[in-house]
Amino acid sequence: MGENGIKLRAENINLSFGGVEALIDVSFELREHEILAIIGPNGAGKTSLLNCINGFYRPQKGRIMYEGYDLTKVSSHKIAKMGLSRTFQNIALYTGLSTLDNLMAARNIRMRYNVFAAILYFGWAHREEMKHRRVIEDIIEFLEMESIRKKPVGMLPYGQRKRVELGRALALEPKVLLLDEPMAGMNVEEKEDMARFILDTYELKKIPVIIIEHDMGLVMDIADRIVVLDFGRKIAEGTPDEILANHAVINAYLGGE
Amino acid sequence: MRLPCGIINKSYSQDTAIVRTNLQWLLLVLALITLFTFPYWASPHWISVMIGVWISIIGVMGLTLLTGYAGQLSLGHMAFVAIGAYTVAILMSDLNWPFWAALPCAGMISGCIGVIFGLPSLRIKGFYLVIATLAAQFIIVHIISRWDSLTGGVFGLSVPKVTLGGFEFKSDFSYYFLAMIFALIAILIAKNLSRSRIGRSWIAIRDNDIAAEIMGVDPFKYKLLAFFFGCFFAGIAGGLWAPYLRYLTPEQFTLMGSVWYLGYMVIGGMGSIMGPIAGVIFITILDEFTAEMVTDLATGSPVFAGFVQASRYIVFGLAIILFLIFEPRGIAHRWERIKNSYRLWPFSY
Amino acid sequence: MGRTLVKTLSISILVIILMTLPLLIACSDDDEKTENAPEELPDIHVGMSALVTGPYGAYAPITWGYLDYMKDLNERGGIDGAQIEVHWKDCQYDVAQSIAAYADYSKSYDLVAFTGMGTGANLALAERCAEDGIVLAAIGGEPELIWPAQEWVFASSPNHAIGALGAMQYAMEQWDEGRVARVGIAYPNNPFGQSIIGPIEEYASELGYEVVEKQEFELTALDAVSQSLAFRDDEVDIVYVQGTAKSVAVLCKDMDRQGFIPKMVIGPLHVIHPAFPELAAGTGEGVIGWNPFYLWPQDMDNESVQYWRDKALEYSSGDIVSEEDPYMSMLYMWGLSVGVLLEAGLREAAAEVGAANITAEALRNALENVTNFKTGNSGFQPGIGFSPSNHEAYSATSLMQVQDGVWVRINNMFESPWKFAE
Amino acid sequence: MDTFLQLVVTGLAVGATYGLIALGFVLIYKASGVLNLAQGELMMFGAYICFVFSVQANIPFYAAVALTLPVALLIGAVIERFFLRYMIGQPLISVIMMTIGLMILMRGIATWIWGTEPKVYPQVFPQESMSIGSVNISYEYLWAAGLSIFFVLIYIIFFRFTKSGLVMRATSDDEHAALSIGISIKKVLSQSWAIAALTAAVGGIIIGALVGLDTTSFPQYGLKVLPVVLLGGLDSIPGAIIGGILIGLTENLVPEYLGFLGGGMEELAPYILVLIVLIVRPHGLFGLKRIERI
Repeated sequence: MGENGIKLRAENINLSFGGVEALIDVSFELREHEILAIIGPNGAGKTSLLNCINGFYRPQKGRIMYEGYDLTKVSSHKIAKMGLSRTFQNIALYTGLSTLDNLMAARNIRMRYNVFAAILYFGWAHREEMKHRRVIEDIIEFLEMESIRKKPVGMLPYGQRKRVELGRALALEPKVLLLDEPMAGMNVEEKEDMARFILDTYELKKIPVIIIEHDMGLVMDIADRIVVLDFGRKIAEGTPDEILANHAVINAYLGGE
Repeated sequence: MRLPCGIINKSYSQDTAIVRTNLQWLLLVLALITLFTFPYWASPHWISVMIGVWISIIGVMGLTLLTGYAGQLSLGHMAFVAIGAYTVAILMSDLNWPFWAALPCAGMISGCIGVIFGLPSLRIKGFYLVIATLAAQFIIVHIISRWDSLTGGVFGLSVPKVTLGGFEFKSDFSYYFLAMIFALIAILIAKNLSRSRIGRSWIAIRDNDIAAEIMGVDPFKYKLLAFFFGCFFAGIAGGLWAPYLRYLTPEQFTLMGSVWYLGYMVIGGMGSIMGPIAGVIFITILDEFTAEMVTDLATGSPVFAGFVQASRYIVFGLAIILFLIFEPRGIAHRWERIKNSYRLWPFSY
Repeated sequence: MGRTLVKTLSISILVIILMTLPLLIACSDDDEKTENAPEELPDIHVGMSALVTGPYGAYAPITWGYLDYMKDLNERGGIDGAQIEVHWKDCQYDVAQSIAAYADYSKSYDLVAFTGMGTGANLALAERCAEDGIVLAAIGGEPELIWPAQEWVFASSPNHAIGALGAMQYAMEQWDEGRVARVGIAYPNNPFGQSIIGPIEEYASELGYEVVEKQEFELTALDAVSQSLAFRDDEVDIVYVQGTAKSVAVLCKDMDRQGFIPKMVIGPLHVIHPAFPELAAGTGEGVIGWNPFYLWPQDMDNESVQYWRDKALEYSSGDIVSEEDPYMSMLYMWGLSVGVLLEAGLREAAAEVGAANITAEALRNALENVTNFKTGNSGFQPGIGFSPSNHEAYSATSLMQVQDGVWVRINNMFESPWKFAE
Repeated sequence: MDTFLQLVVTGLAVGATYGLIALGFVLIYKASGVLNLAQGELMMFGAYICFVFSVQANIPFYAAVALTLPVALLIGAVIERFFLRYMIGQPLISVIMMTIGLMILMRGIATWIWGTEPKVYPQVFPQESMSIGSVNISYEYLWAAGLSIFFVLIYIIFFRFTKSGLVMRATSDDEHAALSIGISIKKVLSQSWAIAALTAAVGGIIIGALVGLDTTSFPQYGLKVLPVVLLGGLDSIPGAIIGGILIGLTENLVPEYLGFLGGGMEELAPYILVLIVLIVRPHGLFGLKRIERI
């Protein structure tokens, strides 16, 4: 495990696309047991930062240390196997699959049976499928998705799709959970449900969570610490109370000088 | 999939089984009986047509895994059918291998060459990938038509008959069973692959390749696996064509053939195992119908010869267009909906 | 809701219709059989995998000719009263479809002969016919089918190599430069293109010329500059192009533009299309092509051509034999020639075993005894004959040349001097 | 060296024609994201309509071409309205299948109307050739190349400076944004099909003038330029013409200098070239590379 209760540490991340600098010298750390919120105006580089952690973007400079590995040198699907799981800002579900199969698809990394077993199906593959099905059903129950279990996710309403995404992220049995605006575009009721699921997950699984969110009230309520990004730079870091009092943050949000 | 009222899942494995209700069991048994007794009551014409159907189903099933499930568009599937066919032909005639050893070899070789042509898919996506498979089509057929010493060049080569013990699969009657059994096995394998972790990973790559990779699906492994299985099936289909046609020439494996494979799949419905079966049957029946129509038009009273020459194109083109306008998602999709509405009848909720 | 219901219903009906179609078609086949049953003499069944539609649809007149000949033969009283029933299906030049049609007909009827279209289909059919003991009455084309003679395969008209060799012989007769003529060949990489190369090269040593350059040249090429340059650099005297009217025209134009004018350009029978001189835009002057039939505007008053002109109008195929389109007429004659072959064999067989007992075996044996057979109206080609070592109906061609922008026959039918068969 | 120059000149000229045909693919792809496999059939129709005007109706050739263009526009618009319109929102591969259906239907209609016999235009381009040093350039190829480049320039001007051109560019860039500022997508789609059909008609007439017309082999030129389209980039107009020229050069130079690899290399070389280019640049030489987001 990480040293001094640090689960994940990003050091001097620099990322640019052509001439556009998306992230400049961003460093932060995620502790063993906390909900860390990343906030900032649109285009501040929040999603890019998560994409760097997931290995989807490769930062030009800097490193991201996790369990002794530098994530910037590991391919995306291996990062998932190492236990980093996430949801996406613009829902990125497998629209052709049902809710159940979306979750099962995430279990792929925990399944062991090989191609030949898959061809035969009966026996090893079947036994393992059933074993994982049990895990998935627990998640479905936990997220209260029983009624949409077999519906193709392409046909689900927005709020439920967000919920399926959370379910898929949980199906990976993550050691770190990255949530990219899990409550964007929801009504108050749905937001409350989602916040409850996130907090329950955090309590139950004892895993650290990084959350990107625009709803400041919510962030202040659930986050232990907050990192504020603006134009690709980290402008503040601290507990909610510290952030509320931070001038740089107020300037960034209210456009002061 | 919805179930008729009153059917309750008591275990997960019951929930995932293919055959669920008594009615389904009955239909399955009836269908199998029909298929196995088909040559005894059908006319020779339809037996030979059905052999083509079975073999095409295997090939199109491969394309469905590759394009329908894994989303890797292929315009060169016929070339892999050609590899399978020529592998079987050469192994059987030059090296005197039995068919039963040559066929798996055909699948393996076709699959491995498919993986080679699938390598660019790791970098090239979408329509650009068409070029890799199009290149496969041209390069493979080019090599076949010029490697005279091995393949007989443009004049082709003849293929020995399939034997089992002392029995020769000579007539259409016996070959029907051979083709059907391989097709049924292929359908079963495709079904199993599609409902296993592999099938789900393919769909994940197809629907959202970036999310799939971030959520732990290795695109390298699964794309190549899709190419392997897609081309493996094509190779098996080719391997079954060869001893049936008993003569191979490169001109049997055209680009239009590959385009038709796509056609079978789209008409039948992509991304389902029912799709290729329905598509092959639909287009084959349409084909038989148009051929029959040409004969009728030409042997009737004097007609405008130009129209007869064009008739098959026109009917075929119109049929596909109308079909796509009314059912763009294919027969399998329509079938699912009919089934669902039947099951919920009269209480649709 | 209502709309989806209508849609569901209409699709269901479509599916049901499609499922019942095979049944309907199967039933209609049965009806035909019972209708013909009460005839006194049994029918003689022949099969054909025809070519009417598809990418090679241009060759459809061959099928019309064949069908019309059989119709005419039946009207003339058949073979000593026995009618001939032709079973055919449009197979679009496709090998698999041809095989399926063959399998169907050979199983359903007691076929005595079968006819296929396309090299691949014919080569595949030859194997099956030999196995089942059915005569393959091949439509011209491929030397591979009859050189050497295969037991069950008979060709109705001269193949591509015969024509090529005839034309080469003519070229050598015209050659008066006192040195070895240099020949270049342009060919597409398909059976049609490849099949002439061996014979021409072998023939070269006999006639004293030399094949110095072989260039691949696709039938759909947009330009032929690299081929033209290769021929120019090798100082080729005679160019043999195995191509269609379009592709030969492309080569002629490009050779002309490169300032390279060979002594002679020879094309196959496909080149003698009335559109060729125009396609070549003046550069096609003097090009030679060969023709296995007596059929050109000069021959339109030929009694036999007149006869078939009327018949083609009367039967199903419309205005095919005409001055305007001698090329189409030639294809039609090509189809007729298969009919002549079958009539010759069947008449001979009927004389041997009686019209009621004609089997494929009898037909085969009879064919090998045919010598100089001509029906009253088959004057569009020389008399046909076979021997055990020669399964080619005849090996005579005449040559055509573009003169002042039109095709003109430059010599009468002459026997190609050299045969592989013997 | 003479041979080399000769082949380069021919390659450039033929390549420019390929580029023009490729442009038809690019226009439709840019507007609707569809690879139109019936492009060769559109070419054939344009060429035959021009044949009807110039030969059957005996109108002077250039007037016949001028008459053909509006008909071609109409054909494009009709195809979009009655066939492709129903496919909006359907899976892309179904839409491609629709173009395959169109391809078969159009071949049928052309065979019905015009038969399978080859047809010839009256002499369009001068047959003579011009000599520069030892290189012979035929006026025919010069005309073909000139016309192709002329049309490409017109398209570039159209897309840069006219309102409809701007609207089409906007739509291809971001369909949703275009929708939100009041652009009618249907209108844009219909326009782009019309223009693609017009391009195809011009390409068809040029090829018809080069090698003659027929209903059986003519449509093949449509699929033959697929490598050109992918080499230049599916959404790039200059890419189409440069890709065309590169492929034209490859086809002409490869048989001469790589002939030792065996005959028929000119058919394979374009594919191999494109494959190599795509592995280095997955969006073609000039195709737009979008930053992938999630």
